[in-house]
Amino acid sequence: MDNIGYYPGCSLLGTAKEYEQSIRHVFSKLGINLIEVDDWSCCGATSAHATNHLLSVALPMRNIILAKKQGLKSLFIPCAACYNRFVVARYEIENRPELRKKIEDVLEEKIETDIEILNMIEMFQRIDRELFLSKRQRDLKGLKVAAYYGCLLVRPNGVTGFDDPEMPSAMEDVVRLTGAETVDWNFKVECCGASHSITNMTVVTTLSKRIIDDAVENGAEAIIVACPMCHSNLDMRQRNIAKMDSQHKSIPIFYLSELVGFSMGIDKEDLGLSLHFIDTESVLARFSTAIVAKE
Amino acid sequence: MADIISIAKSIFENQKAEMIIGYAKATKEGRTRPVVVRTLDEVKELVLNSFCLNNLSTYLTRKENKGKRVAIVAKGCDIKAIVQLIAENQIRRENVYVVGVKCSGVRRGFEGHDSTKIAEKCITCNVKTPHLFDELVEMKGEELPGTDEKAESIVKLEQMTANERFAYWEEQFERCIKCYACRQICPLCYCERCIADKSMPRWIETSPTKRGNFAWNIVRAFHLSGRCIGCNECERVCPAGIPLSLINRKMAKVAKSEFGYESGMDPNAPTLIGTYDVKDKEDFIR
Amino acid sequence: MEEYVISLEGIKGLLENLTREGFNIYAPSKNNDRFVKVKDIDEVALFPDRRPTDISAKECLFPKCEPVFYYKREKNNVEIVDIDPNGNKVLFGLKPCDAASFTIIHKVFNWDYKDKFYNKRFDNSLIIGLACTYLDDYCFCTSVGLSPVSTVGSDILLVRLSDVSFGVIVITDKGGQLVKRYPQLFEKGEPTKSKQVLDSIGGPARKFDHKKVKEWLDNNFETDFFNSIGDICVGCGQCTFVCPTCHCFDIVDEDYLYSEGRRMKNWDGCQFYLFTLHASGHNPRDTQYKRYRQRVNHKFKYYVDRFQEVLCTGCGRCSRGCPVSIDIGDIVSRISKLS
Amino acid sequence: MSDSKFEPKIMAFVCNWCTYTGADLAGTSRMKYQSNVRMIRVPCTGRIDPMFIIKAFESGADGVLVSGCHPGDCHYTAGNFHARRRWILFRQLLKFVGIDDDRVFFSWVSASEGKKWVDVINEITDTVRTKGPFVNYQNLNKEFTLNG
Amino acid sequence: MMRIGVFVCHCGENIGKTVDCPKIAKEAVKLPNVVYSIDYKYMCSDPGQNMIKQAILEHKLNAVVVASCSPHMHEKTFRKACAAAGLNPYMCEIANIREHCSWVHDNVEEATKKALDLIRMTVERVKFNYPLSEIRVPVTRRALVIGGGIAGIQATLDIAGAGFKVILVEKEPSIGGHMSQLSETFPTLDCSQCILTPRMVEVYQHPNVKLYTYSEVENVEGFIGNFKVTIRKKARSIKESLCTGCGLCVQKCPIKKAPSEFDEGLANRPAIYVPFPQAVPNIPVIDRTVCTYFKTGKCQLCKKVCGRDAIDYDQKDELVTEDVGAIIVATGYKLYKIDKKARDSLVKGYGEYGYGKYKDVIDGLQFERLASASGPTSGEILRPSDKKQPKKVVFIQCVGSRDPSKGFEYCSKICCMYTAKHAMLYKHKVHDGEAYVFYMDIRAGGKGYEEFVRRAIEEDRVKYIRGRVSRIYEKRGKYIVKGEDTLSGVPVEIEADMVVLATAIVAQPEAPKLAQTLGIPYDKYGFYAEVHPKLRPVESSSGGIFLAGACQSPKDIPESVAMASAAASKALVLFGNEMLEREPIVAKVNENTCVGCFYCKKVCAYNAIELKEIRDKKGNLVKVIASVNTGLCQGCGTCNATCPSKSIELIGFNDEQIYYQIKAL
Repeated sequence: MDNIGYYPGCSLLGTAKEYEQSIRHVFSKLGINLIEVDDWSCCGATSAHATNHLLSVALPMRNIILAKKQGLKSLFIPCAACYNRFVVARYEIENRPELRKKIEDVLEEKIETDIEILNMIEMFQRIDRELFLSKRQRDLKGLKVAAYYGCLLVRPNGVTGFDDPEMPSAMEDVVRLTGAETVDWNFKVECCGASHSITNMTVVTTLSKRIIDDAVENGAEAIIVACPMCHSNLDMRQRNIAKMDSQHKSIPIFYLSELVGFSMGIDKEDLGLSLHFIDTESVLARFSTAIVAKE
Repeated sequence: MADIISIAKSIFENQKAEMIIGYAKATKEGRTRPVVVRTLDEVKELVLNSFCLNNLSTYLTRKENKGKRVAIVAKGCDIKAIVQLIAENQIRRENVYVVGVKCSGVRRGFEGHDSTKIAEKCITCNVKTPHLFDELVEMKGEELPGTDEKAESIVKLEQMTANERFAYWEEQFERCIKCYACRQICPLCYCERCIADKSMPRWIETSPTKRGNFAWNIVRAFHLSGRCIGCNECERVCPAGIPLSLINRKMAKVAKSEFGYESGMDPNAPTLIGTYDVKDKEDFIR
Repeated sequence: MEEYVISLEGIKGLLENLTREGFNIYAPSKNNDRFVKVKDIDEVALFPDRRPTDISAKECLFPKCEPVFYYKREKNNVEIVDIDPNGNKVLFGLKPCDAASFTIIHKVFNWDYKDKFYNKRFDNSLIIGLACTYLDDYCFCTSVGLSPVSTVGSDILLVRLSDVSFGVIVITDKGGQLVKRYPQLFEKGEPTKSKQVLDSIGGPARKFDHKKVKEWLDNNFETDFFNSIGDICVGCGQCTFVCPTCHCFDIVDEDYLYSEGRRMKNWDGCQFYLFTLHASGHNPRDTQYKRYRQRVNHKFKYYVDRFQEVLCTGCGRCSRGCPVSIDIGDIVSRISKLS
Repeated sequence: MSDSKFEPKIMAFVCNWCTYTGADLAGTSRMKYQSNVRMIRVPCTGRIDPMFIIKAFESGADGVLVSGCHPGDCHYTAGNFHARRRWILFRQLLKFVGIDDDRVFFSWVSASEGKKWVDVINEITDTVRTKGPFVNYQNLNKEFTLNG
Repeated sequence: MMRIGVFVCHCGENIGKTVDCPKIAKEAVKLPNVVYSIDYKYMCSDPGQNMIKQAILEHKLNAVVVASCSPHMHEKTFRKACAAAGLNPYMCEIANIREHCSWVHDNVEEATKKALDLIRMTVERVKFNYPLSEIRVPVTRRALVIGGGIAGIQATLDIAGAGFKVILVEKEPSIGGHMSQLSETFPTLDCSQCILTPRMVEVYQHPNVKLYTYSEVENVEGFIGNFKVTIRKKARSIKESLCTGCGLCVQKCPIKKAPSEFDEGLANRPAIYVPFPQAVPNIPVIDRTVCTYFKTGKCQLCKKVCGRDAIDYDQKDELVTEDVGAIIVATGYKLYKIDKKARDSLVKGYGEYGYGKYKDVIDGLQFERLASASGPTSGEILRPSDKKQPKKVVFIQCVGSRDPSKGFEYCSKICCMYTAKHAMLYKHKVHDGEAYVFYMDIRAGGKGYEEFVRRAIEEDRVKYIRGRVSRIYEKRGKYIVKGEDTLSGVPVEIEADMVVLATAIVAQPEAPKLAQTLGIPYDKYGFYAEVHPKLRPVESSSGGIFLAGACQSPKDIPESVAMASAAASKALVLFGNEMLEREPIVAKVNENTCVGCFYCKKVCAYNAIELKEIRDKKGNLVKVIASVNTGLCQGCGTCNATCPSKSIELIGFNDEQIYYQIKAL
């Protein structure tokens, strides 16, 4: 069994519980052992990066040091915000010797950054296609979805180095393995409003509505995300959008791992699909029985 | 996987090569010797075990073997040398039939070396399953103990002052008797006339004096920089016990850290010397 | 031959006294690689059961390189400065196979030309042998007329009786005088005791008749016997450099500075391509099997023809250290069976 | 020789097109620098063999300078790029055997940088003078020499 | 036995003031092999030179060291003087005691010591000099021009006009290049074809020009003055000598729907076609990938209608060789196709602009065809999708250019100007239309260029928005262009009818392949590298190969033409003599010791290392070793330093010379 380090981050224990649940189930099915970083702490993505630069770099470094001590060679970070914080902090450490010294002094440890940091999509990219397909029990053929990346996975592109910052396509490749179709749409990386969800909800509802509308307009029945922040804005705030616009057509928002898990025949409860604000059954019901016989 | 003898037989039966360079039992237990097998009858001599230390690729560049179809038994580390030889136009891929050895590590050496321990090069080996071959054979061997003390020695040397380092190497090189065994055994020292043997002008003094030895050992290391594949044969054969692997490995380390380069991995990859990047680091240049 | 007994302490005392007399003591180094000048007499250890040193003791009298003379150039003048290899040496703890080597190469250094460097060093040296109890698959001293207890070449030979006591067999006048100079260190010994020890040592397992080797070599110069050796020998020549009897050297002039230079005498060996390379580019021994054939012939035929000595003491160094496991003992014993 | 009187011997290997010409410019501009340097002109830094540096030390140099065209300026397109790669390796090798950056120096001096040439020479002459004679290497030379 | 003379020059006071010249002359004669030495006030003067000549004869000198100024000053002078006295000029070496000694040091003692050291080092060096003679190579006085765009045409006409033969090779069926596709040209708005066509015809009719169209350079051997070029004449399927260009076959061809290359896919052409009406030569070509006959074996309509029986379906590619002395590379550029995002491509692409997805998102050359009177719309600006007149057009500059994160780092140089031109042409043709231009900076450096852009903004009311576009998507028949106006700091969205992208100028995709054939360097983008960016901008590092036009970097027409004329004049300089003469400072291989590792070949910037087979008397191959092409070798000596066994040495700066120079330190 492959061992891969795992840093859940705070969201996955709270608002994104279903993300965490689905990840655990999917990867155990794929034979990958997720080893949680012992004593992990905040990554600094919430407010540290805006209020205290030193802290925002020291926090991820602390976690990287812990992971290295555990002998981990790769670290899977499902939360896009955490992922972004880790890669940005690592970039800074690798490119600013004086900062590295400062952080090393703060942490009283030597920093080694030779650890591979993987986001949700990169994790799936590692999976052998044949293995993936062999675990698939439901063919989601006919399901039209829009893959939504948000901002944190692909930007700043010079730092994350992941996919095309304006027109990414990696998530689509994963989604298609489930049998679902991906729609060609325009708002893959547009802003969802992010943490304004709390401070200025109108911003979020306006921006998120545009995203959902464009997906619907291009024929999507659901949106796939790989970020707890995106999910909460698109899923939770749809009710508010509906209040704003009576014509609004709600569509469910899935985590990538949920969709993959569903195609692998994992129980909907196990995937946490009942925890969504927008009903998921409307699009999933038609596949519930369509379990592909395993050879 | 077939054993080495049946592989050898099929090489001759299917006329894949005119000769096989392999290992045979030496006169003493716990030791092997290189052997060149040319007929089906001789095939039975071949053995394969953890005493197969020699890097046989050094025989590929012999004048008398040039242009012939030669089969060779080669461990991953030895294959790195073959790769490098191909990259340097010394042999042609189609002329060498590589019987790659899936290897679990060989011993540190014969007489005068601790043969109960695993060779240091095996500890950091990244080609236990060969990366270029025509056919694979498995070497069955037991787990051997051993640690990579040289890696620590390199770090220790790096941390010394320049004077201390100079003194260290002065003492090491002083022992050199200029037998050039290091060069003779080296698969990549294939020059017909080594610079050490060039007399007009005589860049490297013939005498095994301190200064002649210093010059020779620096030049040897430099000419192998970015080429040495770390088979460590030079150190094994040095009758004066000079720790040549320290200097070879240091240069490999530099190649890796400065250029991300590792020799002997891909015959089609550009060589380290002979190419350049406009972005090569130049912080030391005024 | 007179016999004495000396204690371990006594040996150290002897070496201390000799140092005071102005002798430099050369003994096997700590890691047994070669003979080195002893800095601290307490560190001298006597291990009759240790393997021969990696490099033989010949370098004490015939160093890997030595200047023959210095010269200074100025315009059209050359000034020569001669060198006198002075200094007294004690070669201590030589195995009989090392000690015997000097008797053998002494002949070539005193043949048509008397090598002043070798002779001066030899004359100024005292050779203290140590009967050997080490045996391995490569040793074959008894096949070349020697033995682990051979007295050939030593001035005195030590025989280990116990951890703290050694028998002393006096062989030469030099050795006799040594005992006379320090009588307090030597007790009159019981020959029987040393003899018992000597008898118990035995000899190496490998045995062949070197006369048969010569007989075959006399008649078989053109032969394919050496072909398979030529296949694998890499011509590193370390067999010649570690050998106690190989004595070839090369003379070269080196301008080490703009106006100063030296004529150097350096070890050379028949296994090198360059050894016989002519200025014309022709090389009579152009392939490795020819060079290996030369080595065997020189040791077991040519030297015997000229000096009635086998140019080999059976120490086994060349085979032990050969990077490609060529075993000369095996080769010559196979030859001995051919005739 | 007492330390105060020690004058280092500096050997410089320079390319014909940039540094040699730059040094010419220093001359025509009548700039002044210390006289310890002895220059050897080669067509290109690509021609500078590591053997030159070793031979310079064997010949008693206390410091060696290697200098050529700035990257991209090479008269022969890429000679200095090849040279630079060689130096990166060779410098690390020298360091590893105990010959540090205060004995071997590298610089880019273009044909217009007469001033830079002067600065480089003064700087390295001072560095080597402070460092003292290259006793380590000269001791290697002493073995088997007339006055050794 | 060397007999060396040392001549010490005072250079008036220049050397004499700080260096004790008489003293060093006295000291020099004490050096080994120095048989004569003298000092004199001005060695370079006639009396000085005569002293040297006389001494050579009187003292039978076979080598000379002159201690004087920099060899860059008078090496040639003194070498000539030696030659006049019968001494091989390469037996004379200079010790620079002026620039490197007397002028830079004050202390007489120190300077004198240093001067003597320099002389000693030079004396040691000259001992290992040996007589050399200039290398002379004959020059074939014919030129090859690769590429029949405006640059190639210009170079061809210049050389042909000077009276030398020129071979022009064009890979397309007609010469003319991109310029023939353009509607009007900035900043004068004159018709591109009107000014180009006469030159195309001139090329065709010039007695000194041999034209190969639909042909490519397959192989190049040799070196400056002596190239042997193999040209592949691709099968046109037409016997050129018979065709009159009547065009009947083109009219009758039943296949009508092959996308026209010339019209950038905006119109169609038949399977047998002439790229455009003014094509030179006016001979059709059969596109075998679409022709019915080649696909099914039936049809042959063209053959039936051809009165001259010029159609030849069995025609094969033909290889011809030509000997030339100089080569001018003018292969031009391509537009970056932003929809094709290859995984291994240098850049990430601009999928978010919808090029290739939306028919009305077009690139600059497509717009040229729309605006061209000879284009598919006869010059009317119509949307490709529905042929309606677009009322709002957005032009986006720097698509792929100046974008290190997604595109190329360099500036494509001509887009600012042609975008202004496009917007202007659009406004001239659609009076009620609105034109928007998104730009990063306006780079209008050139005669009349800035004025031209101002005219677009001020007279033609083109709306310039400083900012980048993040996305283009279709919404209810309109193209929503989302961007930012960075001057006012607000996001902008424009509902456009058509979008024109000024995509980056990129090198021809086959440029690296041709570079390797020619042995010339190119940058990471595939643009050919000039040997010196300032002083030798039209020469490649390989002797005799020159560059012209946009194959070297993005260029507009006047620049391409200027560069072409410059390249032509470089070729003409070469043709000025029948023989080439050059310094004999070249590398030489020791064939006995070379083992053929070819590290020398890897470091050689001039492709001067060739393979040589060494065979024994029976003809068996012994080894393959390096060999120096003295025509190509420029004498940098990098090979010498790289060779581990020193089996290749640079004559004139060989190992012995330098070794003994160092030793005399």
